[in-house]
Amino acid sequence: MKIERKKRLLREMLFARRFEERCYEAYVERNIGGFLHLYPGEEACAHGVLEAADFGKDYVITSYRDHIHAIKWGADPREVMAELYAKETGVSKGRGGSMHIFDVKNRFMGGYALVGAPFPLAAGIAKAIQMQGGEEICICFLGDAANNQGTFHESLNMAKLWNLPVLYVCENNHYGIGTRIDRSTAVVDQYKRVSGYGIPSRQEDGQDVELVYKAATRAIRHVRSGKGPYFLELMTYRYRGHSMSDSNAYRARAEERMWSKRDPVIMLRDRLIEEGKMTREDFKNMDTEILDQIENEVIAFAEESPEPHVSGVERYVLAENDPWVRGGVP
Amino acid sequence: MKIERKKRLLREMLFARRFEERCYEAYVERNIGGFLHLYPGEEACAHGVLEAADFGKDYVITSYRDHIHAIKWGADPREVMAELYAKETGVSKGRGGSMHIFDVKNRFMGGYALVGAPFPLAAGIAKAIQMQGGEEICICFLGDAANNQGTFHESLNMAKLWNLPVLYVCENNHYGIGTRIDRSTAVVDQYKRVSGYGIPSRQEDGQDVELVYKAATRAIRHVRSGKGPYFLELMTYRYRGHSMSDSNAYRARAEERMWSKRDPVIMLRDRLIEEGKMTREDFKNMDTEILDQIENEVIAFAEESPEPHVSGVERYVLAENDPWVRGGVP
Amino acid sequence: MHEIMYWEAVRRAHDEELANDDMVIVMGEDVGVVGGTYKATLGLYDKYGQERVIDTPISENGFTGLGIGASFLGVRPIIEIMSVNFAWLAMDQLFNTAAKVRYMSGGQLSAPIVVRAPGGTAHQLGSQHSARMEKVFMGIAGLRVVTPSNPRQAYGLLKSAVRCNDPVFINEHELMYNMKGEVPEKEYFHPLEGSEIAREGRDVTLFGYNISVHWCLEAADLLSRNHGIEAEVIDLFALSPLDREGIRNSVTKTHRAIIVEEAEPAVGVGAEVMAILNEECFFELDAAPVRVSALNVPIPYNHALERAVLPDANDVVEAVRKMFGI
Amino acid sequence: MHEIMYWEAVRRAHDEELANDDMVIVMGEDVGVVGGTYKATLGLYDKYGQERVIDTPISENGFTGLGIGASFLGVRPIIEIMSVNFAWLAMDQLFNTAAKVRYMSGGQLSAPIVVRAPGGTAHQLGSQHSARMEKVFMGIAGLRVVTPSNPRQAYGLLKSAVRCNDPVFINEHELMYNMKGEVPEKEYFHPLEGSEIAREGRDVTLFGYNISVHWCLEAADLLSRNHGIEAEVIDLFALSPLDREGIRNSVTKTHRAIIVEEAEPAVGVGAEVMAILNEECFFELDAAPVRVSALNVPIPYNHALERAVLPDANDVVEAVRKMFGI
Ligand SMILES: Cc1ncc(C[n+]2csc(CCOP(=O)(O)OP(=O)(O)O)c2C)c(N)n1
Ligand SMILES: Cc1ncc(C[n+]2csc(CCOP(=O)(O)OP(=O)(O)O)c2C)c(N)n1
Ligand SMILES: [Mg+2]
Ligand SMILES: [Mg+2]
Repeated sequence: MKIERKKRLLREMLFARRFEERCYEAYVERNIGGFLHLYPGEEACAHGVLEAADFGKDYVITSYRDHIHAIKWGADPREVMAELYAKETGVSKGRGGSMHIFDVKNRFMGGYALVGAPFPLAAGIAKAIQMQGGEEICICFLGDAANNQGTFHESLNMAKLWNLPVLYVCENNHYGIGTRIDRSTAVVDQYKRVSGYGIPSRQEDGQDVELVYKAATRAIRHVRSGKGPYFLELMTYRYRGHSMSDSNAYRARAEERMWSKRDPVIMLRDRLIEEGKMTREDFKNMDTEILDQIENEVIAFAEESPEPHVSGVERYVLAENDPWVRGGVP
Repeated sequence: MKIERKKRLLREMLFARRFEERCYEAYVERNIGGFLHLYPGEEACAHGVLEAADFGKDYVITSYRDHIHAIKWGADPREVMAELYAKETGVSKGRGGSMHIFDVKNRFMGGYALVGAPFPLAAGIAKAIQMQGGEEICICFLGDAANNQGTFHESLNMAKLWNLPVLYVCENNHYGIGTRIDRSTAVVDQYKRVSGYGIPSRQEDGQDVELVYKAATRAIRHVRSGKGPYFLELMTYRYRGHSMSDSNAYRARAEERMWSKRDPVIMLRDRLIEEGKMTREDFKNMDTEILDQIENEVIAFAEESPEPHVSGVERYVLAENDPWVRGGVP
Repeated sequence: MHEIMYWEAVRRAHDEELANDDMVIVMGEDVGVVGGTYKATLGLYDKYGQERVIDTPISENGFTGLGIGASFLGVRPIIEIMSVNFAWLAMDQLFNTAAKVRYMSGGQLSAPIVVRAPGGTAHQLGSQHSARMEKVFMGIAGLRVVTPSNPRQAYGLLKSAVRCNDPVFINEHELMYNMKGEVPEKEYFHPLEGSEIAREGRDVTLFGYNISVHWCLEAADLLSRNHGIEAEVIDLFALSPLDREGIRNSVTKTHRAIIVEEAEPAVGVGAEVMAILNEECFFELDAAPVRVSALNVPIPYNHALERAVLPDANDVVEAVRKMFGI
Repeated sequence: MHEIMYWEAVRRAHDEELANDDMVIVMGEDVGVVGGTYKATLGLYDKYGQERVIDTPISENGFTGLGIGASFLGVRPIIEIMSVNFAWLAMDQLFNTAAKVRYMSGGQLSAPIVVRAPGGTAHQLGSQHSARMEKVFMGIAGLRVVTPSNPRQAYGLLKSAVRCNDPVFINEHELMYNMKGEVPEKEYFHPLEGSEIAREGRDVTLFGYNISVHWCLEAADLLSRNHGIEAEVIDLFALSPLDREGIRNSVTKTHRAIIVEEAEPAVGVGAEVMAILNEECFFELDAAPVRVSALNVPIPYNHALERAVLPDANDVVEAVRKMFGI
């Protein structure tokens, strides 16, 4: 991987880390409400995969743990934060919240709160691409525990049957809330489960962004070439509880320590330092810059933005002034 | 297989064939209503599998194509026919109909009309057996197209995860109504699909009752020994349309001819004749006896039985006089 | 005008909409090679090909979700659920996604799908194939619900539903596919909101929808012939939103209301129309509104029991006689 | 009597029923090691073991069906669905199997399961975690629906539901788990049918259920204090079947009725209670019954919008004032 790309990825991943940590604080300060699912520890997954995709062309869809995927896919961090602050300037106009980040102009097709819901939606987006004759693909991120939902089975079968251009990326962080994967899943290697659909698959280290990038590049090439779906499993770990209301008491401290040694940001930093492309000082400066940016641009924007007018509460339920409601009469 | 058993199986399968053919006539005569799904062509599946099971102990559950499974599992053919005639003497008191044959005293746990529904129900029956410390198993019959329902995935995962004593038997007749399996299913070999759950499986000729019996014996031994679920796929064919309302126009005549040469009843008959254990004359006599029995016992019983009283239409919705409805006060 | 069958009307709407827009597709179990269990897509597989008239696996939640996802990019899927009973399996995608995505994305996305399903009790199909579920679809914000009572509506409602930018559920009826009726030869789009006066009258309003419109019309004839009572019959082809104004207008004229529904009564169309009457014109009511509903039981297989569960024209006549004390 | 929290009451019922009968099991996502998202099963995994307090995969239709199958053999599963929104995924097994199996087997089988789920709008959980679905469960024959408004009911209804031979759905509320209230120290089974007079009054009846009982009580206080109006508050803890007699009795006394529901109005509890009033005591009504409901929108994330969608005690007071013209 080119050095410039590595440096940029490091910056993006560090930004992602700091962004999520700031969300944590804002939640504690009660500026963010609802359920809040954070991404620290898993940054190499979204960044490695989406770095390999075609921005402006490819579609991305994911679950409720969606801030970083949206930002990597072009969403303005200020608008994402404004959404969490429930402001009218938020990506989803303050109606969606943390679990429902949408940025459709960039083809970020949303975060969904129902486990298993994005599987068929992604296949449908791929079906539309196929019908429209495009070169785009759809990338669908999902958790390891989500794979036990029936839609997994239904969607993977249809995706292969019709050779739809969809890449499923399983972020295997070994837990669904407090349930360890081997306590919910008979075959814990998720990439093995898709053999029943004839879909090629691969398991990869999800902490090393370069390896993720390489695996994703291959996977995307397969999908884009018209050979149908692909399933990529990335082994990773979330540092915090499942959401803010999760005490995280069910995990062994030894396990947490083990994973903290494979921090995706630190690993990339150290590699750059080792390669002599960066100093500790450079990294510190980068971090300070990012913290400033988050505080002075992102948080400031969210704080200063107006809330939605209550008068608009009934908008966006149905289409407005749709003539077909009156039988086509305008 | 012992000769007596072979002869008995031949008689049972021939009875099954004639029973279903008589249902066909009764439907045309308008004595049977609703949807009617018949079993001719597939007799060796139910008979081979259930011959290997423990009658009086093991539980059986299946879909809407259920008459023959019920009869092989002890239901009185007269009461099954009376059910189809919508009579009070029917197994399900005329409330269920063809798709809902229940005979719980013999542990025949019913026919269900929702494709995919029996999967988790069977796992649940097996869970109860496991809790109660029994040696029984649950046998769940299912169609090839049913395996695309999400419950397939969900149930097989749970069955293996908790090592439940359940045997899934897929009667692969290559079609779900008018859709050929390769037009609905990415991986057509159903026994391969279960690799994603770590469940042992096997594909077997479903037209040769002796082979089915052998495969089922092994499968049942596995399940009964506490090793968890097993998946048995039987390759078979239905002679008629999916149900009475199906024109059957979507199948190639050559394909139908090919399968008719592997008729499970004829194959067993010819084997017995070849082995010198039976003459053509014997078979004819057996057939005449069966036809007589069906007409004079089965149909006669159904015809002569009374219909349910309309006054009882509101029974069986909820439990009657349940004291817990009043907080335990009797 | 010419007379065609209800299924032919549905088929014609499919055909015209598939021809009109390459982005219209049809999906469902056996809609392709077989042409649909009730022939709604007969011949269209050959005409438009397997990419657009799609036989799906038996995966109701999956293919409904797939249709929704495709609709995000401008595809217009018409999804057939073979029987409304199977729609329970697809409710997650219908209500959690389709009905909410416009709102929760702040208007960025919408799911302009059409879902069609026969719903109602046919002849002896048993408990698991006879449920009447229109009320389930009516109660949740974000979805339109219509239910055609004749071929003209079946044709025109499907056409408008395909063009409309909201998700629309169309409740058809297995017993009505062979019903004949007039359909304009010229292309016709039926409004997705409102109600129709199926018969004018002054003495009492009978509210029906889908098959129960016919019970109401039959009852109105009997009442006129045998009792000199002139019933107005209102066809509530739009169940969500319901036509509050149409409901009020009729009862402000007749001062009496009976609602006839195929389903068990609890939280159904009858209750909702009664609530609207109470809200809109309570003091216009000369008698307590009455609902004529099914018994509160799953549908039995036996034919006599099955008919005992369901209301019919005679039950409507009885209800009117009781209301008038005759 | 001693005061405990709603979640403690639910937990105590679980504990006692698990202790009472080896065939009682609990199933759901994170009910085991974690002890339940709302602590309903805290500590019970350690006490009763993983065979009886079962962490399930995220497979709602699957584990609900598994519970139903087990119940055929005498097991008594208490199934927790983490949020009622996820119940859409399990509706197939709940309605197609559990609600119908007794009928379609001619009484041979039944599915005595309990399904519990928090349903309602909490704080800013967004459209897909805030649906109010009680009406969906109430409309279909074969299922009982109860919804506790306080710890005593939460405890006693769950206990009776476990023993009862019908499938029972219990609608709890995320905002109520920390609510305190008195629960008998002695074992107590709450009836699964009926209603309770939560406050006596003579001028108007306020009907509530679950959280809306509290809005009604608050409104009744305000009405008494500020306007001298004495409202009777009826707690409809049983939503299916509804207590027709209790509803009639109260309104025969007060002659005025307001129904307060958390959901959007169409085909909801409000409509059904109005229908019952029209059927049971129409000419006792001195004013048109009124429903106080949510707006017809999915629930927004923004807090002010969220509160704007939902009714509260002030809306109830306003409705009463309008009814009395004051
Ligand atoms: C249909 C449904 N069931 C249950 C839940 C509750 N829930 C939210 S996240 C979650 C765990 C998902 O774990 P996983 O798929 O591994 O993703 P992760 O959170 O680890 O990224 C559960 C059970 C839900 N949101 N939707
Ligand atoms: C949930 C659901 N979806 C669709 C149907 C309609 N349907 C009934 S049988 C059937 C085909 C099933 O085929 P298969 O599982 O292969 O069984 P077979 O009829 O061949 O024995 C379909 C689509 C249904 N009954 N339930
Ligand atoms: Mg996970
Ligand atoms: Mg088949």
